[in-house]
Amino acid sequence: MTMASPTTRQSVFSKLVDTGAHQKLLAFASLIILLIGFSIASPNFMQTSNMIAILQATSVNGVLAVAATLVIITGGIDLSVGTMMTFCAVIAGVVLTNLGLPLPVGVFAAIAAGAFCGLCSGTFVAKMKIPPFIATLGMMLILKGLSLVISGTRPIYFNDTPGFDAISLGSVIGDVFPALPIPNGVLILFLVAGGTAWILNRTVLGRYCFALGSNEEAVRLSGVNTDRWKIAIYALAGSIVGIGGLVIASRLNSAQPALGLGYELEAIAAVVIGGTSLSGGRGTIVGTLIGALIMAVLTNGLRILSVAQEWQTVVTGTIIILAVYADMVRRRKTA
Amino acid sequence: MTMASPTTRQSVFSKLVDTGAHQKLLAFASLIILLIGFSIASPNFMQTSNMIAILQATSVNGVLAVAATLVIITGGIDLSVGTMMTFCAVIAGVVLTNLGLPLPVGVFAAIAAGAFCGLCSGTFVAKMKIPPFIATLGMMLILKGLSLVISGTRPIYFNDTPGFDAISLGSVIGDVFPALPIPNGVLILFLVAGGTAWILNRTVLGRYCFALGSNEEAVRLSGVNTDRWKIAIYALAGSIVGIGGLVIASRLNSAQPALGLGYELEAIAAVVIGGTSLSGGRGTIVGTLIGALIMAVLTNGLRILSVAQEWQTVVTGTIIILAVYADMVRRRKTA
Amino acid sequence: AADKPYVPLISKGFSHQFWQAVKIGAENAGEEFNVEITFEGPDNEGQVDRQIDMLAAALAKKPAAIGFAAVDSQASIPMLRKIDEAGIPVIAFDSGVASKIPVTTTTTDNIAAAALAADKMAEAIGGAGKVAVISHDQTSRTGIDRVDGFVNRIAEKYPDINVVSVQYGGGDHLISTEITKSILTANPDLKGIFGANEGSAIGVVNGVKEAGADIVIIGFDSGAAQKEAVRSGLMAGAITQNPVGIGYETVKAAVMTMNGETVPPVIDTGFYYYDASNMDDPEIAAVLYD
Amino acid sequence: MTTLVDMQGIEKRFPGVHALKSVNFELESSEVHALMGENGAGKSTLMKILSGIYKKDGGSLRVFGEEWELDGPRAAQDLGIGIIHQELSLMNELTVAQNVFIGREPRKMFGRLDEAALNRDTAKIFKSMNLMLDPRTVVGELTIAKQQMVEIAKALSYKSRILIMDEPTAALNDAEIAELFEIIRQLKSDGVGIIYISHKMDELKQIADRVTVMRDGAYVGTVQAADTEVSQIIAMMVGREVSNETVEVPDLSEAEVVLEVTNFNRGREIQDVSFSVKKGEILGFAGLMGAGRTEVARAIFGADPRESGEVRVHGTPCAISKPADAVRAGIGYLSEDRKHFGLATGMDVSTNVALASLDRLTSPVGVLREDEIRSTAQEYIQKLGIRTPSERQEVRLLSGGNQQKVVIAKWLYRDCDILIFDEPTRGIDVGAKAEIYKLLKKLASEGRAIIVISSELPEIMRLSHRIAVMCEGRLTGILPGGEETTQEDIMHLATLRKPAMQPGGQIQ
Ligand SMILES: Nc1ncnc2c1ncn2[C@@H]1O[C@H](COP(=O)(O)OP(=O)(O)OP(=O)(O)O)[C@@H](O)[C@H]1O
Ligand SMILES: Nc1ncnc2c1ncn2[C@@H]1O[C@H](COP(=O)(O)OP(=O)(O)OP(=O)(O)O)[C@@H](O)[C@H]1O
Ligand SMILES: [Mg+2]
Ligand SMILES: [Mg+2]
Repeated sequence: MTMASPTTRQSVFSKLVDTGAHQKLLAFASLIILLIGFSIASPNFMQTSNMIAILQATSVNGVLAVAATLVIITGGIDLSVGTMMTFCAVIAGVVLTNLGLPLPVGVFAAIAAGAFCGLCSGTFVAKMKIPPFIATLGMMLILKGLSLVISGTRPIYFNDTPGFDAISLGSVIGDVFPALPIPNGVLILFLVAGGTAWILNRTVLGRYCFALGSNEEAVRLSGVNTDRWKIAIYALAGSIVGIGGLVIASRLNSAQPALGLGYELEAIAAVVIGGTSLSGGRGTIVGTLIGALIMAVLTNGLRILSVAQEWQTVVTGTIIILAVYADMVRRRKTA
Repeated sequence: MTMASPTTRQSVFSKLVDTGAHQKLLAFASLIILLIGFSIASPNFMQTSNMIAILQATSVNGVLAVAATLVIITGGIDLSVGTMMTFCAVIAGVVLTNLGLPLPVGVFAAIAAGAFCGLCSGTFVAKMKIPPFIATLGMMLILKGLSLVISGTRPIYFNDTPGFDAISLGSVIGDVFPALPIPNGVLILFLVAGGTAWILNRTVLGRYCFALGSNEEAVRLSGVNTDRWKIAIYALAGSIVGIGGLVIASRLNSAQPALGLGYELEAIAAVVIGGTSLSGGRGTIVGTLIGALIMAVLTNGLRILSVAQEWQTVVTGTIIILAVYADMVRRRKTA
Repeated sequence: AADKPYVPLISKGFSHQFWQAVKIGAENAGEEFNVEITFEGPDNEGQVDRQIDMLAAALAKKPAAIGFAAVDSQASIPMLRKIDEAGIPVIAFDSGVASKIPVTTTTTDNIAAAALAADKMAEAIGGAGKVAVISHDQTSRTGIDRVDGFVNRIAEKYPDINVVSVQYGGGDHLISTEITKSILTANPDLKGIFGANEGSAIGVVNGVKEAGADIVIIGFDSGAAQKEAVRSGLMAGAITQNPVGIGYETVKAAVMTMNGETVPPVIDTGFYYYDASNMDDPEIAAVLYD
Repeated sequence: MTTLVDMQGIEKRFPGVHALKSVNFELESSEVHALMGENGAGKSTLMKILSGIYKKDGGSLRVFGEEWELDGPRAAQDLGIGIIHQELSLMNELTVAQNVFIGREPRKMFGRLDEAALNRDTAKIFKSMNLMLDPRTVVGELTIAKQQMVEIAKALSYKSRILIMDEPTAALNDAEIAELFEIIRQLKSDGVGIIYISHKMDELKQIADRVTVMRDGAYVGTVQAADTEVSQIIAMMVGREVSNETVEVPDLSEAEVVLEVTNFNRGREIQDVSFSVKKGEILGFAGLMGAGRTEVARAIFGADPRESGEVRVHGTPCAISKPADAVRAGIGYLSEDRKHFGLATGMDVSTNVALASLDRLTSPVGVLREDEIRSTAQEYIQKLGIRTPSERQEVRLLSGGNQQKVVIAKWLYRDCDILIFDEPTRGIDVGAKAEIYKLLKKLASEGRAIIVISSELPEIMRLSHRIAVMCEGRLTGILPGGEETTQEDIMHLATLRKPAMQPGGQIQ
């Protein structure tokens, strides 16, 4: 048992590695730095109301990023999260407004729609062996079109569904502690993130998620039905996107069929900034959340400083690169 | 030498495999099918003028896709091609219109600007070890912003540079054979593609491009200065994007600072449809060209058939997936 | 339907409600004058080259006339020449094309419209204080004109009003909402915001609602949500152009040209300011759309 | 004794390769049946068919007396057929335990994982193997040797009645091999039938009951291990006698010192290592797994950083910070892990052979001299007898041993005057081994300085003019080559530990 000492040391370290904790820490660092920087730069930045605004701005992209994380950990990529979100919102609109069915049905429909889309992408990838990039690019275009078709290129409003806007604008927390009126949208984000993190780290599905990303062939040779699991993961991601669709729809109290293009890159960026590797096998939800927050803080802060729009993009680009670079440096140190 | 007979047979076959010829063939097949299909569906489709229109529509995306192919073969990805193209166009505008320098200077400036941007992305990736996705995403945002800043968010016109529009609108071929007035833009695309294909298959740079994508560590341990080569490849890709910038600028006789977002996905799609693998190590320029053509034919054909715009995206998405699926089936047969 | 004359409309955008309204107008006219209509436009109002590809495809279909709203009129001139050489009349709509080629332009003066918005804003905030503008696009003609129209008028006529921020949300409701909230955070004493198109205006409404602020909102365009906001008084009022009219007049002019009738060089479809008080007047109600 | 497996007339074709030509093979319960053959003979392919990974093109496969068409690994597993693959197939980002039980994780309700049970069960298996390894270690951080042990543990965890071991000892040292044999004997007594593939002849006598030999994808014959001379088996494999001469140490007292390494240090992996190699000398590096030989080699070559230490080539100190520097200085390093560090497996043989020398194969403007690359590759395919349909074949499609030969070809062609070979004969058949030994000697006699790292003592003793021995990152001594040095001398130095410390993964 003389091995004990080095072994345990290593295993502690390795545990850190695969929960990606050091990445979290570091991503955290850049987040803190940003927050401090903006607080100094503008007195208006560090207010409860604005912090809540930032959280709310994170909610949609955050949910999409969580979904994207699942797919990316399997070594895939999902370009369809943006338009899929819109599609689910439109479905909810059709069910609730056009068909006038009760709220729960609409919620279910949106999530089911997402799951179904995920199922399709998953099948394309797993069964038809289409590269995830193409499969989800195709889905992105298809869903973009379908949203317009189904909605008749008109926004669908939820005026006749009382309580729909409460999904993301109401504040269960606020009702309990009036001091911090955190909107439900944010709550939903954290619930979704928590649930997904649990699935990733505690369930078989999560285990295969990592295993597939790490060495799919090895998993297959171990006699696992890799296709089925992969499809399941894409479907799960899809249903999460469905939730995202509900959050944005309820926030805008309408399904905007033209929305969603470009959201996919933002989501993926959040994931990668959060330290998840695009080559698959490693990643964390916490990291993704922080990644999404970094992006939201950045946009919000620059707007509050009334930085000219064209410069906002320049700064955003630079900081994204720097944040990830810091992460790399740190990683090389620890590894 | 019982191996002898199979050897020769094999080598022919394997030559096919690693020049990816069967993929080309198949991608070709889907292209032909599309052409035939549209010709049957509409008499207006198969006209010289329309074919030329399609080629012209391909030219810009084609050049960008060729650049993207280089980066993708190294196992990277380039999200910045779209806005980088715009940036180079704007630089040309500044040099030619604002500074009033002669045409060759402007051409050089645009290409140099592209090469420099590529150099930066390359350095981020090779030296700073930033994932290509993030490095180029950052560049995409930075260049988008800079284009707006430099141009003052207004288009820059090339009215005082006689002959600038000839770069892509004139027709050297047309002057010789009036029968087929193929615009220079198309000519440039094929020249660029030819040149790049030559570099990929005949030069060290090209060979390392594949090797890096196949197993970078092995190349490094063979005593190759991998970083330097990688940077060189990104720079080359950048200069090609610069050419793309010139083509579009001359086609619009102006540098449109707002252009370019979304073009990156289209370029990458063309690459992947052309049978280049996003995991790096294999790919062909011919494939990419065909990929780009497929996309252009698709868009043009659907418009000619007066398919409603919302349906156009649906169909495009579906056909992209099908085209790649056909490719996969074929590949599994041969492999 | 092949014997019907065919008139494609190549627009600057597609899915924005404004363009959808133009489309409806065009289709109505299509019905009325028995011509086949298609309506296409790039995803966002920057993609000049995409628009030119659309023109090329339209030309290949040997149309009787082409309706065209140029993203950048100069950039599209070579293509327009081709169309002209093919002897196909071009009817410009929305914003004009700097060229002799179009037989007529059915347009609406965005600068004047935005200036009217400025006047209404000034009136509503009592001629003094901070205001902000959220527009949809930094580079497109409509975006530029509406911002310039508003800002310049304020600068000329209202020295005590100060435009503290002009930001662009791409017409995306969500982004416009976020922008509104950050502007409100940055300027607690803000008096009013002008949302320069449907998406921006709704974004402002949402943002103000979420932030629980109480400021003057002037909108642009209509659409169900905006009408609702005006009716409820949340939005002081909004400018509406007559996109349905634009679409209709464009096709009508095309038909007249085909029939060899002469059309006026410019057909101004006008713009209107509407608020809770007048939005049910028949002539206003006629130009509002959902 | 019941017949577990009976394969008759098995056929398998790959594009351009007739890998199996009507091969017969049978396995009894409680026997160890060795499967021998040169690189590319078809051993792994045959086993992949038995384990359901490849579909056979012809022939009959009977398991437990019944005819079967295996349609995937799962089917084979359900039949109780387990396999240890020649190439490691592990998930580097996952922990050891997660790898061992992939696909069979102990679960709680609602698909929840029972991580505790997972680690407990894994620990149990390791205990039964006397393997000291924390189940929670991430596989990617283990040495190949330890990863190989994990593969073995995984195979055992299936409790298969038929266990295939494709070169399980390629990456192991003697101690671990001994331990593995213990495990095998245990399984045997439990009635398990074991198919054992190896290129290490000495292992036959120790463990095998019967030996089946293949050549060029064809079945040659089956013999009893006990009453068959190894030389005869080799003859069956290679089709000729393989010479087995020993080392004669040349007099190098006058020879120039080509490579001089002084005071190398890095953490606990490399501790104050200094040595030198002369022109025309073969310096062998012996040591147990984890001794740090690879680390030293990689540090010299600039593949890994070092905390301190100087390298002198031909007496002049040279700053080596990356492999490119080393190669420019005339140092070549053949890695012990061909798959990850040796080959661009997606590319063809000719490119891989030329990979380290492309600068020499290009015109000033950077245009490749394709024909020269091809002819060079063909030359080495001949020289090293690499079994490949053509120099355009992708390396990943070659058999393990032939892949190793490609790496060797790469460095031979680079033609450095200092060559470091790390486990050069790992997974290489006897015939080819002899060829490579000849080659190394020839290179030395041509005046190159050669370092050979090997975990096979016989190899070290057969090649080395001097033998450096390492233990836990320290150079514990340098012995003269030739007869007067015995295995015992080497093992003594190899286990000359600092008190109260033992190397990682060492079996007690
Ligand atoms: N997937 C494949 N495609 C094409 N050829 C293959 C494939 N797999 C194996 N081969 C060829 O089949 C032959 C037998 O390969 P195999 O791996 O069975 O040899 P082996 O006996 O295991 O050799 P080694 O001792 O080196 O592992 C070799 O010539 C190899 O190149
Ligand atoms: N990839 C790795 N990650 C972490 N530690 C490693 C790695 N490779 C080697 N080590 C450690 O470095 C030391 C020496 O490694 P290694 O086993 O390669 O030495 P070696 O003498 O070359 O043994 P062998 O060549 O027989 O494998 C061991 O303690 C091992 O645990
Ligand atoms: Mg083998
Ligand atoms: Mg080693």
